[in-house]
Amino acid sequence: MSSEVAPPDELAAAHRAGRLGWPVERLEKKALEIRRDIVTLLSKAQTGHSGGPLSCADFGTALFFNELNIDPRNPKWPERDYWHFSIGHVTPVIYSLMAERGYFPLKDLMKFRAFDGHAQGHPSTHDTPGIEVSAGSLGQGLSVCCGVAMAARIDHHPRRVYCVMGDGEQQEGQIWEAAMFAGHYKLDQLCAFIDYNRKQIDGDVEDILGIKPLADKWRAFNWNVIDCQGHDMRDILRAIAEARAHRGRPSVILAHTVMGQGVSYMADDYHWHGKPPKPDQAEAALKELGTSYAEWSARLLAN
Amino acid sequence: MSSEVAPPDELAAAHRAGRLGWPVERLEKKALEIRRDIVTLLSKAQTGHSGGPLSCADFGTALFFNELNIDPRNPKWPERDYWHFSIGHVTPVIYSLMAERGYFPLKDLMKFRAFDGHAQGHPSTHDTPGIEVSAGSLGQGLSVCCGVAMAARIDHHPRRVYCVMGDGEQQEGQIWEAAMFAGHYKLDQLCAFIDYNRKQIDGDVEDILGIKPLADKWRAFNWNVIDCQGHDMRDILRAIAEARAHRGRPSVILAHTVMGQGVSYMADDYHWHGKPPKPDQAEAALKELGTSYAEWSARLLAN
Amino acid sequence: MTATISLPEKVEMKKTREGFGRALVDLGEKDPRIVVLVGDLSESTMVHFFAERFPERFIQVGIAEQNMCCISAGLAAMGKVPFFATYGAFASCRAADQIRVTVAYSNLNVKIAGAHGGISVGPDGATHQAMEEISIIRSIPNMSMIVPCDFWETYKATKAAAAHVGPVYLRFGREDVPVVTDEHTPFTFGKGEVFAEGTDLTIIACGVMVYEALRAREALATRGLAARVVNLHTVKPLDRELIVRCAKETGAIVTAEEHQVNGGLGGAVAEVVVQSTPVPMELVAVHDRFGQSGKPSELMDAFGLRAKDIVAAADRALARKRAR
Amino acid sequence: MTATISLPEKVEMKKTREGFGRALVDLGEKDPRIVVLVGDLSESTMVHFFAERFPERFIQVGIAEQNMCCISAGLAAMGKVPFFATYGAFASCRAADQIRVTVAYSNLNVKIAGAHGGISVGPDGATHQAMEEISIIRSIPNMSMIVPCDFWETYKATKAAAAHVGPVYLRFGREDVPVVTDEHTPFTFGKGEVFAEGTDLTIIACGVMVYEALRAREALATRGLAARVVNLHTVKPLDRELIVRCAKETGAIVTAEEHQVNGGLGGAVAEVVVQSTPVPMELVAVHDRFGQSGKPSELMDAFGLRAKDIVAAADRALARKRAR
Ligand SMILES: Cc1ncc(C[n+]2csc(CCOP(=O)(O)OP(=O)(O)O)c2C)c(N)n1
Ligand SMILES: Cc1ncc(C[n+]2csc(CCOP(=O)(O)OP(=O)(O)O)c2C)c(N)n1
Ligand SMILES: [Mg+2]
Ligand SMILES: [Mg+2]
Repeated sequence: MSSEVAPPDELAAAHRAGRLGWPVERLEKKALEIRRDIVTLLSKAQTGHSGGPLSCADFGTALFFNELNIDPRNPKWPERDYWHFSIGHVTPVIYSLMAERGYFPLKDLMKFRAFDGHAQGHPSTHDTPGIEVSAGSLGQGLSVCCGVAMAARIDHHPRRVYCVMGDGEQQEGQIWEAAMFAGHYKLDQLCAFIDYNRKQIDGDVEDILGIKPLADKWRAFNWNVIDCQGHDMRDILRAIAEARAHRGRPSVILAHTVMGQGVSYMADDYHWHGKPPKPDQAEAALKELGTSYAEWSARLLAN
Repeated sequence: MSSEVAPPDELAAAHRAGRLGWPVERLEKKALEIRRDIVTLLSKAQTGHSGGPLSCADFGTALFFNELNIDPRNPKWPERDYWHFSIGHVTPVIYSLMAERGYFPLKDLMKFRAFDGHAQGHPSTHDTPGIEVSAGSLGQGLSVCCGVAMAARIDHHPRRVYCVMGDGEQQEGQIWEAAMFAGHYKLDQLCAFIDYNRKQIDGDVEDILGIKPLADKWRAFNWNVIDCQGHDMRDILRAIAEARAHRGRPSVILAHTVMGQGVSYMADDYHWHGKPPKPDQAEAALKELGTSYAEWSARLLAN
Repeated sequence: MTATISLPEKVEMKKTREGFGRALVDLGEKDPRIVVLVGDLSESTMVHFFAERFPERFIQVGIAEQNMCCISAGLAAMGKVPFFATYGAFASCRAADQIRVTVAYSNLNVKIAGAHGGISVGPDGATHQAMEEISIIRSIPNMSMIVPCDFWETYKATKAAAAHVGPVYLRFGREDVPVVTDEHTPFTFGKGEVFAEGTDLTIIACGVMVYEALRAREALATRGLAARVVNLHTVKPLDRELIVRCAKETGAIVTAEEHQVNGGLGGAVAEVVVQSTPVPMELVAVHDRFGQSGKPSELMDAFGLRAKDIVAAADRALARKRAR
Repeated sequence: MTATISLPEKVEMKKTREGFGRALVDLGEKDPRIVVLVGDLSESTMVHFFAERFPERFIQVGIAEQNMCCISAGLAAMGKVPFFATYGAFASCRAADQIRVTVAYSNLNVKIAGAHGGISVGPDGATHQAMEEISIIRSIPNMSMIVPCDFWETYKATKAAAAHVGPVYLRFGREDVPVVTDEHTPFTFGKGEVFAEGTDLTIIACGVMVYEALRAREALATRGLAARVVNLHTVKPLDRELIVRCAKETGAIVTAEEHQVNGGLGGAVAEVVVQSTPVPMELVAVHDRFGQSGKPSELMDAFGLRAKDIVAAADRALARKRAR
C-alpha cells in the first residue's frame, strides 16, 4: 500500500486529454464485450490463446477505458502513456481492447492470425498500428518499459508506463533484471500488472516452478506491491490509483485472476491456455456471455 | 539460520575420505599462502584479476582445505563433492586453491594466461584437469550446480554442491532463474557463496545497480540465508556447517568480504577488480604478506 | 549411401517432433542416463511421453531457457545424457550464450531440441518461427546439428544424437509433414543421403524441404531433366565429401531449406563449393525477412519454399551451368 | 570507391574501440537523442568518455545484457538513439533473443556495440574472444552490421550507425591495431572500399584483417602478383555488386576475417559468388575452434590470421584459378 498521497499536479495529470475515465458500470459492460470479442475472434480463427486473454480482460478494460492517456487515432501522440503486454500470446485481448478503443476497425478482429490480416499471432510493430514494440518471447517486456520510462525521465515527460506480465512469465530471469533496474532507478512512473491466474501451459504455476511468495520477491526488489482482485473493477481502479499516487518506487499490481474467467468450462483450467474454443464450444461460451456467434460476429464485421 | 540439526548419517557423510577438515590455524596459514600465490602469479602474468581472487581467498581455502570431499589426483572420483566458481574471472584464486590442493603442480601457476600453459584466463574444462564445466560468462554457474544437484538426486548420491558467485553477478537474471529452481526443488545439497565485496568493475555495486536487500531476495526465493564474516575463518566454518546441516532448502552464504583483502593498497578499491599489480607493486604486496617475489616464485617453480 | 526414394501420390503425414517424443521413450528404456528437461512446453515438444514413462528422470524447469541449458550442462558433467526441449527460437537465441560458453566450450554431452523451426509454424507468427538456428549453431565450435526431414528420420536423429558424445542440436517443425522415409531408410550422423540419383544438377535439402525437393525432381523429370536429391540432415559436421562429389558430378547445385538464407544450409554448402569446385548455385530459402501469421501452406507458398520454387531455381542454375 | 592505401613501414597503432568512444562524444554534442548504455564495462567499451560528458544521457545497467538490450528498445521506441555496449560475446549471444524479437522484429533504432571481438582479445581466453558475431547477426532480418578496420574507420562507422535508421551492430577489437585509414578516407555504410587495385585476385577483408590483407598484397607484389584489396566493413547489408565485380574481374577471391569460418564474412561472400560468378575462393578465418589465452600476436600467428596466411591462401586460390 502506498503511504503517500498524490499531490495536485499528479491528480491533474491523471485527468489528461486522452483518458476516458469511464465509471465502473460502463467498464464492466465493456469488459463483457471484450470477452465476447475474444471468444468470437478465436472461434473464427480456430487458433490462438483463450485462457490468458480472458483473465486479463477486466484489468485490461480498466486500463484502456479508464486509465490510459492515449489517442488511438494518433498512436504516436507525444503526450501518450505507454502500454505494453509482455505476454505477447494474449493478443486476443490486446487486439480486442485496441479495436474497441479505436486503434483499428473491429472487423480486423475477424482476421486474427490470418495471412491477409494485420493481427499477427503475437504483437507486431510493423503490422498493427499502435503496437509500439513487438513481443512474443516471454520476459522481455518489463525491460522495454524500463527503457520507455528512462526516456521519459530524460525528457522530463510525465508519461506513465504500464506493463502486463504473466505469472508463469515470472520464471524468466530477465524479469528480475528489469525489476532490479526499475527499483534502483526508482521508476515510479512505471506500473506493472501481473496476471496472477496461477496457471501456465503445463499446469499450475506452483507445480511447474513455484513463484511464491511473489509479493515478497517484488518487495525485495524494491517495488511497491499492491494486491488486487483481478475481476473486481472497483478494486482494480483502486489498485491503479494507488500505483499512480505512489512516489519513489515502481508499483506492481498482483491481479489475482482466474484463467479463462467468464467462460464456465474454461475457468481455472490450464488446458485452455493455448487453444481456441471449437465453434460449438464458442457458441456455448457466447451464450454464457449473453450473445451468439451470429450476433457478435455481425457486430464485429459491421464496424 | 538453520532451525534444524544434522542427523548422524549426515555428520558421518561430512567426514568422508576426501575431506581434509583442517583446523582454523592451518587454514589461516594456507589462506595466506593462497594470497601469496595470487599476487605472484599475477605479477608474473601481468594480466588478470586481483580484487575478487583476494576477497575469495579465505572462504575458498575453507572449502578446499576443510569442507570439500574431493580427490585432486582423481578429479572424476565418483564420490566427489562438486565445486564451481560462477565468477570465472577469479581464476587466480581458483588455480591457486587447485594447485595447493594438488590438482596440478604449483609451477603451472607461473604460466597463468600464457599461450603455452593450461591455466586459461577463464576456467576451461579441456585445458585444466579438475575444471568440470567452463565459466567466464557471468550468471551461469548456479544453474550448472542445480544440474549437478539434480543428477545427485536422481542417483540418490550424497554429493554436496558448492557454487561461488559474485555480488555484481547478482544482477544477471539467470541467477534468479536458478534460485527459483533450487528453491522449488528444495535442493538442500546445494550451498552457494556470494563474495559480497560490494564492488564490481565500474564501482560500488550499490551505485552501479543496487542489489540490496540481498538476504531478503534470497529468502523470497525460498533459500536458507546465512550471513558470515568472509575473512574470519571460524565464522566461515560455522556458516558452512550450518548450510550442511540445513534441510529442505538450499543455503546461500553471504560472505561479507573486502575486495583486494590482504593487500593494503588494493583493499576496498574497485580499480583492482581486473588488473594485476605491476612488479614493484607486487613486491610491496608480497612484503605485506610476509614474503618476496623471489622467494615465492621460487617456491612455486620448485613444486 | 543411396536410398532411392520415390514418392507415392498421396503421402502419409506426421509430425517430426513426434518422432522425437517417441525416440526419447525408447532411449529412456535402454539408457538410464537419459534425462529430459522442458521449459513449460511438454506437449508442444512431445516430451510428455517421456515424462509419463520416466517421471523421475524428467525435469520441468519452467519458463527459463538459460537456466535449462546450464542445468543440462551440470547433468551432463555428472554423466547424464540430458535432452532439453523448447521452441527453436528460444533454444537457439535465448540460450545462445549458455550454449556457447557452458555447453560447447566445455564440450558437454547436452542434446538440444528446438521444436517449431521454420515458417511452417504458421499462425503463431514471426516470433515463433525459428529461422536463424542453423546460422547460429553452425558458428559455435564443438556443436553438431541435425535437421531431420520427417517422422522416421527424427526418430533416428534423436537416437543418433544420444549415441554421439558431444553437444547436438536437433531442429523440428510444428506441422504434420510428408513421411518420405521409413523405419529402414539408412541414416548416418554426419553423412548426407542421396535420396535420388541424377546427373544434371543436385538439389541439397534438409528438413521438410527434402519432400519438396523430391517433388521438384519429379517435375524436372517430366522435362527430361535428371536432378539428384541429397538429404543433408546433418548440417554440422558437414558431409564435405558428398557436396564436392555432387558439385563435380552434376555441375550445379540448388539448396533448399526452411531457414534464413544468410549462413544457413545454402551458405554452408556454398562455403564448401567455392573452396573446392566452384559451380553455379541457387539458394531456396527465406530471403532475410521475418515470418508472419498464416496457414502453413499459405506461408510455404508465399515465402517461396515449394517444389515449384526449387524447379525455378533449378532452371536458373541449369541456365548458368550451360552458359559457362 | 577506390581509396588507394599504401602502408608505411611503421604504422601507428590505436584501439578501434577508442574511435567508438570518441565518436559517441561527438555525436552526443550534436544530437540530444543519443543515449548510451553499458553493462558494467564503461572503460573497456570506452563509453566512459560519453558518461563523463553527458551523465544525464548515460545509463549504467549493471551486468544484465538482456535487460540492457530491451531497455534500448524502449528508448528507441520513444525516439532516442540508444547505443548499448558490452563485450561482443555477450552482446551477440546473451542478448540474441532480445535482439531478434524486440529489436530486429520491431526494427527499432538500436545500436549495439560489441567490444572485444576476435582472437586478438588475447589473455582473457576463449569465453571473451567473440568469434560468432557475424554469423549470428547476419542471420537476423533487419539487422545491419559493421566491422571497422581501425580507429578512424570505427569513428566513422559509429557516426554512420547513428545516421542509419534501424538496428546496427558494431564490432570492435580489444588491442591497439594498425591505423590504415585517416580522417579523410571515404567510408560509406553498406559499400565496400577498394583499398588497393589489382587484377590477379581479390582479398576481401574486414576488421584488423584489412591490415593483414594490405601486407599480404605487398608480399604478393614482390612476386609480381597483383592482388586487389577490398575493405568490406559493412558485412550486412552486403555490397553484392562489388563482390560480383571482383569475382568477374579477378577470377579468384580470398576472404580474411578474425571470426569463425562458418557463416562469417567468407560465408557471406561465398553465398554471393556461387549465385553470380562461381570462382575459386579461399577462406582465411578461425576454423571452427574456440580461442585460448595467449598474447594477441601469438594467437594471430597460431590461428593463422596473418598476412602470410593470406598469401598462402592467395597462392592456393591462384593455383585453382589457373587450373580451371
Ligand atoms: C521465452 C519464451 N519461452 C517460452 C514461450 C512459450 N510460452 C508461451 S505462453 C507460455 C506460458 C506463459 O505462462 P503465463 O505467463 O502464466 O501466461 P498464461 O498461461 O497465464 O496466459 C509459454 C511457456 C515463450 N513464448 N517465450
Ligand atoms: C555475462 C557477462 N557480462 C559481463 C562480463 C564482464 N565482467 C567480468 S567480471 C565483471 C564484474 C563482476 O562483478 P562481481 O561479481 O562483483 O565480481 P568482482 O568484481 O567482485 O570480482 C564483469 C562485468 C562477463 N564476464 N560476463
Ligand atoms: Mg498464468
Ligand atoms: Mg564484487
